[in-house]
Amino acid sequence: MTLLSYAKAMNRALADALEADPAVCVFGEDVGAGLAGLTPGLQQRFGAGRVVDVPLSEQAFTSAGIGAALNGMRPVIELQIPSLLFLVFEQLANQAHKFSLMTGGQARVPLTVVVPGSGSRSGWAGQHSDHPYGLFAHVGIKTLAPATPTDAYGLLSSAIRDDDPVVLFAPAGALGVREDVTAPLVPVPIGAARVHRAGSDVTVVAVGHLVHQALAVAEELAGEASVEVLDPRTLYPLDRAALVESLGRTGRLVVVDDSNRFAGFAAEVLAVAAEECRLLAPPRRVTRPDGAVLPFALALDRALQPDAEQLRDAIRAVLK
Amino acid sequence: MTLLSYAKAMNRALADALEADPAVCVFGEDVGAGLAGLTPGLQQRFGAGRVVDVPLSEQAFTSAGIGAALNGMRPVIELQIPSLLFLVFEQLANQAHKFSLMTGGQARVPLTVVVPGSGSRSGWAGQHSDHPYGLFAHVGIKTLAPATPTDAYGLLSSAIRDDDPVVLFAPAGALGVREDVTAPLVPVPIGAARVHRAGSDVTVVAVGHLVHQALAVAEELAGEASVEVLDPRTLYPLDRAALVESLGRTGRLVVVDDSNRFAGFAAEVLAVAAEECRLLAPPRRVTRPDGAVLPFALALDRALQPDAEQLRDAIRAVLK
Amino acid sequence: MSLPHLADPAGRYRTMRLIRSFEELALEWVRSGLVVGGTHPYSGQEAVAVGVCAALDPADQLTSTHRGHGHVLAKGADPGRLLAELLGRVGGLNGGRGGSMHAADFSLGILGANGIVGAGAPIAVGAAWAAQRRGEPTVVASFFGDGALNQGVLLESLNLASIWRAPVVFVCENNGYATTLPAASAVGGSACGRAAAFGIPAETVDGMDVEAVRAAAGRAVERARSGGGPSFLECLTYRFEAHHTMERRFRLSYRAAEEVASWRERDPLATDLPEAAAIDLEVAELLAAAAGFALASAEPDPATATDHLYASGLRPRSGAAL
Amino acid sequence: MSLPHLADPAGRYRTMRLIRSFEELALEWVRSGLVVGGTHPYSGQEAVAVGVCAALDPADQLTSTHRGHGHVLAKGADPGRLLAELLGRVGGLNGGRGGSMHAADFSLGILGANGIVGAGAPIAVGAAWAAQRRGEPTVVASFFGDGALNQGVLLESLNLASIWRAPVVFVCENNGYATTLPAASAVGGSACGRAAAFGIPAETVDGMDVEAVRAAAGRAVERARSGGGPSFLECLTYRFEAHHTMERRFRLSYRAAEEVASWRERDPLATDLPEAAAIDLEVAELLAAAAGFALASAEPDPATATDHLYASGLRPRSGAAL
Ligand SMILES: Cc1ncc(C[n+]2csc(CCOP(=O)(O)OP(=O)(O)O)c2C)c(N)n1
Ligand SMILES: Cc1ncc(C[n+]2csc(CCOP(=O)(O)OP(=O)(O)O)c2C)c(N)n1
Ligand SMILES: [Mg+2]
Ligand SMILES: [Mg+2]
Repeated sequence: MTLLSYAKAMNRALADALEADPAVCVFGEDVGAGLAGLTPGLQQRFGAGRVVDVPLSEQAFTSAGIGAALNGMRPVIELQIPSLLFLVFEQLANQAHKFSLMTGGQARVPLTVVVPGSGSRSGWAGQHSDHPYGLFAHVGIKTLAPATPTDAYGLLSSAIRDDDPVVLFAPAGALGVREDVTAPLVPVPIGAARVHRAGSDVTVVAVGHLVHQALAVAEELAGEASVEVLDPRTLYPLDRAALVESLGRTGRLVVVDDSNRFAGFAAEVLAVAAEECRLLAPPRRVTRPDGAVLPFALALDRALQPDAEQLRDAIRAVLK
Repeated sequence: MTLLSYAKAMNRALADALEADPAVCVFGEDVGAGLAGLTPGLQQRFGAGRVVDVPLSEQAFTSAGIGAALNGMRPVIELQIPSLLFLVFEQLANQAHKFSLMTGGQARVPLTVVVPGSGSRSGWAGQHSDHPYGLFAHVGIKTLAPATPTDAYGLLSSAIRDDDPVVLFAPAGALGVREDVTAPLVPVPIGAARVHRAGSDVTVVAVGHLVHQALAVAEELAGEASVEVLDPRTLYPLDRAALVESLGRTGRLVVVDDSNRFAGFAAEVLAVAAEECRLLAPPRRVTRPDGAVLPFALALDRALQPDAEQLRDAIRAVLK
Repeated sequence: MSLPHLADPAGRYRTMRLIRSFEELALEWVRSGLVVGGTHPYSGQEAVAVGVCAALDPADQLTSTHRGHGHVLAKGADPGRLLAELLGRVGGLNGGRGGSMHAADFSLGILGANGIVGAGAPIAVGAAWAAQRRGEPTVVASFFGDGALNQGVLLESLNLASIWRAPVVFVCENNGYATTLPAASAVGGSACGRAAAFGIPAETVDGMDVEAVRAAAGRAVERARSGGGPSFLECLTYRFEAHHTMERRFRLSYRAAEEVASWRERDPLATDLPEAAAIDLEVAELLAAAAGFALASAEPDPATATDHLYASGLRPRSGAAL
Repeated sequence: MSLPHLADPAGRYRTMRLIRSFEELALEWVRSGLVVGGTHPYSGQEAVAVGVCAALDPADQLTSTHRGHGHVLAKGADPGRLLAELLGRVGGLNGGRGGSMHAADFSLGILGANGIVGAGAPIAVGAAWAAQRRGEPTVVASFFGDGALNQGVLLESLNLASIWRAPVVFVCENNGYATTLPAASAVGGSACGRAAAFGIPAETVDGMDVEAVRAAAGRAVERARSGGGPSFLECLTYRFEAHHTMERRFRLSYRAAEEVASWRERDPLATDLPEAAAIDLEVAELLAAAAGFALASAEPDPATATDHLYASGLRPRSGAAL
């Protein structure tokens, strides 16, 4: 049995990409030391010219990634903290995302941005605990949130090969997940959801690390109800077909999403369901509160993230 | 009859605030010249020390606004282009918004950010045509989008007096609106929607300049259906009570919102409706496409914004 | 091999004239409503674009700004296709998707004008880094204004270029103003001092003198190409027109009439080239043909509005999906 | 009137000892799991915080960094309340809402540590601008590391402070590394050269010598207070511990053992003050009491998790609203 960790899976995806394509390169802080868990060993193996330690200039090195991408490279940008995405929002939303259309298709920007450890890492407090995937999905940048080691491998591989900018969130809560991997690791297509558990009474759409929470709750409630757990994996573009298909069978929807409630990913899922499906009961969201800022104290930090009890309550509510 | 223009109403709100409270000040590019229409005459009247022309350092001057706010000022930041909000996303979402909670209530950041001319100004192309209000609403920053001169006056006045950061979008498409103002101009409370037109068959939630489009369409369809036009005015915090009340009467919902579709403001309205109301028909959104980048050519630019025909079709669809 | 159309003084004069005449035509088209949205005229600054591009090879690249027509034309873009772009026609450089502020021609190494001040610089650094990594001799010129000197990302880019020894020539077109804001009151210290502080060789040149610019740019390009890293040129210049065509509406008075007049006396197009008159005529004809091409180019079909949104071909969901 | 607790050499030594002992205790508490999430230890850099704060008045203000304990304690924050903050208790400076990286005490002019590198500098500039506008004599000290020298917003802030002549003292704690990245390979040019390039007087001082720092800071504060505008101090210093307590897990080797040892020989706490031993004892007692206070402080009630989210009192919708 080979237990593959999520972090190791991402590391392997990156190594395989660096190996396969000389256009792939990495920009990030402390990537040589591999501090964030994505890059250990890669600078030693591929050199400091391809796995590049950069100064604390997120805006410049992200845009340098764009420039390199315009000249044929496939840069992977590692950001140590989810909120650094705010710092480079201009570079991603206003430059990388817009180049192709604005140049009439002359340019492509195959840039991958990875945040290893998004969401709350206990004790890192307000500025280090965001889960802003909804922002990128709204803007229209391909947005991934793998839940398992094989999906982390597969989606990171696909992101690097994709011709558009992609942001990949590796939730801190998933980094410790290990998986017994027997089949070879392969790319996972962007835009394809995954049914982790089939069910017929209610569809739980769960994002990132919360997939595991949803599976546990589904198991726990097995006597009460048949819960389907659907992992979108790609948040944007959303696999609407898979969602609609599942809801067509279950007619009931709960979304569990560790990001702010207002106009977040869960809102989009509810909106699509309202537009395209006939639900048997009002759908439910289990999310962070509106405008959440995670307080430092552990009990407060936890209080603002979706928990199993809330999920159970929501499932029971839609089953009523 | 006094015809008050939207731009003039904002100018007057700012002048009144500067007059009333020595803590109010303005930072912005070319505010002395009043290029963006918000500040004409104000530097002459209140001095270059209060209406401050700043260098092209949006990040620093926005955060300087935070620092000034921490020391008791009520700065108004003018940004010339909606996408400059991307450039200062870190400052707004990660600093201004978080200070109060992270300091345990020691600090407040009464900062107002105004974008006079958000959305498409014809011919300004991809990087100057965004309408990213949903991003701020998701993050939890108070987000305003007045549709009329009196609301522009009233909401800007309230924003400046508010103890939290506020972002106010003045849609380019509304700047030309004029209103016959008879009553004195007064603050409009943040978080209160406005019913522009009462109706009983369908609720059209319209944002910003699209309120006027919605009113025209409602008028046009008067023979077919009784259309209520609800202007949230404040996008976040949303006046859910007003929405639920309206939907309780009409049972049908269309949202028209000139921003990207995916996880945008319209998605939240549909989500709330799905959670809290019993609709008689699937709701509809009329928005920009997912991930929209507005092309330069006028016909293409227009093609990606909600138009009257789409709104008519959506209203008819929910009435079926 | 330098750019053939800029190889001799006549070619450089000719290109400067082309830019000036282009801008005059664009102004007319803005006034008549043909060009929607307006432009940022480059008139007055021609010697900078032409002088710098005269030092570049065809395979070299550049990043440009909101005031980009001059850079794009100097590098060799087709004026007809640039005009068509201003009109939003399918024959435009960007198929009408970019307009004045985003004109690009990747086949000529023009990585795009940019609507965000300072945004081109880090793109130039990354493009140069990539070329250098692959052992290509490419040099990237990055144009920006005095206003961009106060943008964090540009300052970060100077550092990044410096530590990477990236083959970039930073070209600061100091025309004295960022819109209405005088550089003198906005830029603490000096332009060249800033570059030097990041470890980048910097010099100030007369941006109204195409040969002076060319000489300085030549040194900078040579340094970049030979592995010597980035350089910084501050070109002292002036825009003869408004910041943006829209400015006329405001009747602003941030520049003294005498100041404008004294710079106009230093017009970079003043020349004693004997063939100047013939060149002017030739340019006029060329531009007439370009205008004809642009005006004849088709309007894009609204059904194609989201074309190219994703290079991978992903089609976005419509905003009125039922 | 300068800060009373830093008025004489004994007071300065005492505060440096307090910081060091505080950091040792915090390290212990991190290791034992009492402090969740870890800290960025300030040990080794004490002379900078104490030297700079010794030049400040009580009404002066500061912005701090992720490595903020030293600044916060030097300005006079209660160690018990800072410890309680590290524990996430209601008695903490921020009521347990901020933790190590956001400790603030506005009553003492401590405008907050900050989790984002470089983010404090523009806040300091704005705070200073506001005070200056109102005719208050406040000076704001802004601490940041060598890593922050490459942040755009910090560079923008130098310019803004320069043109505004804002009463700010920029204090760069150059400890040679930004996490694992040597400043020597990340900072093109020099720290002081950069500040000077924006028109700001800059000097480099021995950051292991509290009196040297105090003297330089005194000059800078005096300049700021008398309307002379901002100054920049580069303090050469060293952190004795890991970048962050989490680093132990990685067994990194980016700093040579000899380098660490040679800097440890220059420990800012080395002193020949006769009363040092007595002071150490006193500090130990004080810290024991502080620890007792912190440990006795209550855990916050989860029901209060969104308290203070909005200063206006707006209560956010719950994430599990039915
Ligand atoms: C980051 C940013 N801030 C503001 C603007 C709006 N704007 C466009 S051009 C301009 C002035 C630019 O001045 P400068 O860099 O000197 O170039 P010039 O216009 O003089 O050629 C401003 C403020 C912008 N496009 N981008
Ligand atoms: C803008 C930003 N980039 C990256 C980080 C992650 N990070 C935290 S501290 C640090 C190193 C900071 O180095 P320096 O400024 O020299 O301060 P020091 O840690 O040496 O005190 C990094 C990279 C961050 N918090 N903010
Ligand atoms: Mg200029
Ligand atoms: Mg350091």
